[in-house]
Amino acid sequence: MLQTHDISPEQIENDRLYQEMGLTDQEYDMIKRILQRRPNFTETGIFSVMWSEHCSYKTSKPLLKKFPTKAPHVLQGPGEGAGIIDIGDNQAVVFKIESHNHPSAVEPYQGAATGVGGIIRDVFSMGARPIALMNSLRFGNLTSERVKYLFSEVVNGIAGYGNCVGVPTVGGEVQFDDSYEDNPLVNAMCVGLINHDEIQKGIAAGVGNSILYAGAPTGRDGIHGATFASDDLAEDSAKDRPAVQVGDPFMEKLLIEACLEVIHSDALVGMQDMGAAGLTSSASEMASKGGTGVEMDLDRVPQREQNMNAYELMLSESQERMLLVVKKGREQEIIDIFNKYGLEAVNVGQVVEEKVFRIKQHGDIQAEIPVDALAEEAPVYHMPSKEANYYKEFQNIQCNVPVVENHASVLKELLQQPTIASKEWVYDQYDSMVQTNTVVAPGSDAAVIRIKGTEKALAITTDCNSRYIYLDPETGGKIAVAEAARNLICSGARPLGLTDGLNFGNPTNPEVFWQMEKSVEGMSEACKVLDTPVISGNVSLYNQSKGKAIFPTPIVGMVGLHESVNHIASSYFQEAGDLIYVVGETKQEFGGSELQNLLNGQYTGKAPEIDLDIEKKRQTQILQAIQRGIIASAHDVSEGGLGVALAESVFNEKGLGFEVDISGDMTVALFSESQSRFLLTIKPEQREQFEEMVEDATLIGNVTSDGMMKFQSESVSIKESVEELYMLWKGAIPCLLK
Amino acid sequence: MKKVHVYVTLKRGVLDPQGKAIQKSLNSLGYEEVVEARVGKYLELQVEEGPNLMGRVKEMCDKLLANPVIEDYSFEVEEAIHS
Amino acid sequence: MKKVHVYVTLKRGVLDPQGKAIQKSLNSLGYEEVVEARVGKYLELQVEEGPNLMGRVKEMCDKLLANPVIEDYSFEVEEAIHS
Amino acid sequence: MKFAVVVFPGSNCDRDMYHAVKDVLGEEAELVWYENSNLSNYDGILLPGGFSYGDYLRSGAVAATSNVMEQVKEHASLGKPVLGVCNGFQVLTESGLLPGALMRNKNLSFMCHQEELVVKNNETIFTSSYSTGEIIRFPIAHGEGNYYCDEETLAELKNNNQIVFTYKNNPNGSVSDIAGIVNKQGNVLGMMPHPERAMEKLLGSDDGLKLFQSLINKVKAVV
Ligand SMILES: Nc1ncnc2c1ncn2[C@@H]1O[C@H](COP(=O)(O)OP(=O)(O)O)[C@@H](O)[C@H]1O
Ligand SMILES: [Mg+2]
Repeated sequence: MLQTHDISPEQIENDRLYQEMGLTDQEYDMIKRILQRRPNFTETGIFSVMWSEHCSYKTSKPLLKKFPTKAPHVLQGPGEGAGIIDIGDNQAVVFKIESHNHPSAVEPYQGAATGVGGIIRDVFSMGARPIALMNSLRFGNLTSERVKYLFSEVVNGIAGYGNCVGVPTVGGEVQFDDSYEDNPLVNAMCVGLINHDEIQKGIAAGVGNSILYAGAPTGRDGIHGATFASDDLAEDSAKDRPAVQVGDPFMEKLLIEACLEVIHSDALVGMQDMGAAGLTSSASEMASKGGTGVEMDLDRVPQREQNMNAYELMLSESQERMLLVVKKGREQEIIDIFNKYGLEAVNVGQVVEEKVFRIKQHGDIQAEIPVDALAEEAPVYHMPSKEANYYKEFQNIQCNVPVVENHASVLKELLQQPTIASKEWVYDQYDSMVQTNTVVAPGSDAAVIRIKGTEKALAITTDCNSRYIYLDPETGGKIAVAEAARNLICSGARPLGLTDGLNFGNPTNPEVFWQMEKSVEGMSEACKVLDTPVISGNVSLYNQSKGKAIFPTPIVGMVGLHESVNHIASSYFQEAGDLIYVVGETKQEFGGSELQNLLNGQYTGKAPEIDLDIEKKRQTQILQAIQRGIIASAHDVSEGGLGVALAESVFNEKGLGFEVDISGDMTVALFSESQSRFLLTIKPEQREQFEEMVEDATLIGNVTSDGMMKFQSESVSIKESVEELYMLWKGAIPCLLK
Repeated sequence: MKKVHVYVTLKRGVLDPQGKAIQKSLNSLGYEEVVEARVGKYLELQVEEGPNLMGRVKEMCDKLLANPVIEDYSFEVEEAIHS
Repeated sequence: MKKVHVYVTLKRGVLDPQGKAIQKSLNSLGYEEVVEARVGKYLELQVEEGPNLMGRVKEMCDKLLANPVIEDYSFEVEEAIHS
Repeated sequence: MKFAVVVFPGSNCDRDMYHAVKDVLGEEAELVWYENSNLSNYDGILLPGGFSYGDYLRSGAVAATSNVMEQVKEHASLGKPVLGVCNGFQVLTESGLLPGALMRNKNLSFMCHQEELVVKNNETIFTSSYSTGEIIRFPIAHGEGNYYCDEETLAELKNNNQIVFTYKNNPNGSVSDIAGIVNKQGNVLGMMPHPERAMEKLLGSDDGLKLFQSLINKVKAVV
């Protein structure tokens, strides 16, 4: 890393030192034009982080515009710390997802922990109390020691941070595939609850008002983290290691309580967390949104280490820090609140009329930049897009039914695939119950959190099947959104909206950009049809190693509402004698399926088809049926097909079993991954009512009390012990980690 | 049999929230003279004698006992009193 | 300024699952010669000079740094190189 | 009955405890910040779970040295009830109000799920509504819940009937499956499982109701 700030502006230009900070020649020229002079070292650093993909979205912005973001119930769309959706009674739900992929690849425990800390700050900086955490993880296959280490340490880090701050981790997902071998994905989502009148914005308004710095002192942590996150994960990324930050969840817990007390003071004007690019991005974004400027004196910034220069102070990504704008003359009221919690809060500057970002240290001006140049006017690139070569090939592949000799043993193997197997090893390490609201804990389609003092509950899920997206980004994008909604519907909730975590490879590769473009288009289409606007999100690019991109992985984090806790449906079969229905038709679709992976070790062909109108119709009908109390249990059919869905429905130690009749080909019936399918159970006496309400439903069998799974077709008959398959499913991940 | 003492400490500059909390707590107990506390790990290994003991312990530290991203280590070898 | 090194170890007889886990992973990494590992804490305190340093550090250990039910401790004082 | 829920920096089950006694049971309760505390006006003291001081050094250790614990000791010495749950239990052992120590779970991982407990002693003010031998379900959520004491102390705990709850399937390696103990006088209970998380069927179990009801009945009978 570049060490000294004694480097002169001339030297930066002549030796092209800006390139080492991630700026291109054109961008450097733009900066010179904006400043009408050469930038000094600190200024070059400030531009480089603000113009990094992480902060400016310079390549993804044109795509993000495609997302539908408005709806009557959306109180805050993209653009703030987190998005906000009205849930009635003057209450609203706040949520966002954020990635911490690159830090987690280098130091998995701290990388994951600080990822959790960061997303929590995004939510409480809006004034909301964080009430739930989710995480969406991708790793290579659990065969190498390195992957096992990454997996265990990431889980450990999420637990270490989330458990300590007292926000329950109620769900998430973990999938395994070779494409994530060196570049794991660690996306964390936080959900908060707020009253309408408590909503805060990250805005620097009111000329003369003071800028308060609160929380942890600044150290030399994570300098250039934002540009690091926008870079290829190179073989020698070990040298970036000092850039990894360490989290302090104890400090964060105090910060949450202090900030949620501060929002009740009318001395507070605006508040924002210091995330990527630290003091630089929080201060300049607040000014840009406020149409003002800021002046800060770095000598007043609390510092953990000695002799930090302006460059280091401005770019540090030390954790657990907040920036507040406070009415002039009332600083002490706010400072007292922080002090009560043992936290430091200091006045470091003020809001000025001139739209400038002015930084002083040791009495000298270290940086002076027009505010809008850093935020709104950052460059935007329209990258070339080119349909991936493999795509046409895949589209032409005839989909044959794979040859399965023994369906029972294939089902057993599928249940032990880490992507399908029980994730109890993961979520048992998370405190999923603190705050005493968790009605449906990890392990179901969606987590459910009740809202104290009301009849309401929230359902939360994260989803993304990146194999389908790899095969066909547009269709896969639709499926990702539809599947998330399906999960919420099965829990009995009406989907409200979503946050997206777009994880892709290097966008300068036109085929990668095409994957981004097409999947965003697919997602947008599904959002429109399913009426789930995008209210926040995050983009993580350059996820690749050894020159190969990860599978395109746009993760969907979706939140839904139960008007009443009485509408909460279980994904488990309830009682012997209940009738088992499948809604939706099962086609011959194996592209991107677990079966394909199991048999061939690769993904080819077409992704399963999806018709969004049919999806919408079924979701509406099933939700209504659940709300009327007609459905005993509901589960969506996803990875692994109906065979896996049926098995999962009896994996809750209740001693139940089932017998189902399969018409047609057993392989297709059990393992095809056709979309828009639901597995429902109904009390026999409600059969008529159900069939009237829900179309496309086929009765396939009934729940039994004998603890056996029975599948019967014309040619094949299977009988297996639930207990035995349950143990295989439950033990698979612990066994691989041994 | 040899006894090996391994000391693992956080690298200078790496945040040590635990140390900070301990320092504050000592201060509030009246030990105002404590101006800094840093927390590390201390390991005692009982190792059977064999060639290249020092080299192998170094390897153990690099591979497992310390996390080179954020930690430094040192060690010393002592004759075990009981063997 | 003085630098104080404090070593906190689990009492003999108290089970140390973490030590056991480390020993096992060292063995499985090929360091079969490690027959036992015990894990403790190592603290570095920067202390301003004053009367009765040793006595006060002992008090800190008794009151906070070690839990006498499960832990033993020892410490040593060193002149700090930078003050 | 009036409860004080003592809030340390880093406590995170304080509101859950408050919700349990105040909203579910309708008793008086206050959250009391550890610094500005006067505990003399409360009938019962609740030390909640969480990570006081981040659990740095040892869980509960730093909180145990805070001034408010002097008041808790005084309250206890008057025979008034003190309940410490999870981190609260750790604070009680660290401060010497209860014997033994809580060490890292045997498998070295944090764990969170429902566990079955056996009520070993229903003759305490906390357990009179249960029957001895009754099996109840409480959530656990801890990384350091492995109860340890030396053999002498264990013998004493047994002789005095101080073991109140044991695990049916010991999850963390605790000596003699211990999940909760009282002091000799019987008015200070420490336990790792969370009764305050088992107050409503909607959340999976309401077996914790009887614990608080036992206590409330007892205190009200005296008053
Ligand atoms: N993929 C996306 N879809 C929609 N909104 C997005 C997306 N990525 C980022 N945003 C929005 O852009 C804003 C800035 O995001 P970001 O820079 O990630 O926040 P932070 O500063 O907290 O890291 C946020 O409001 C976020 O919700
Ligand atoms: Mg933010």
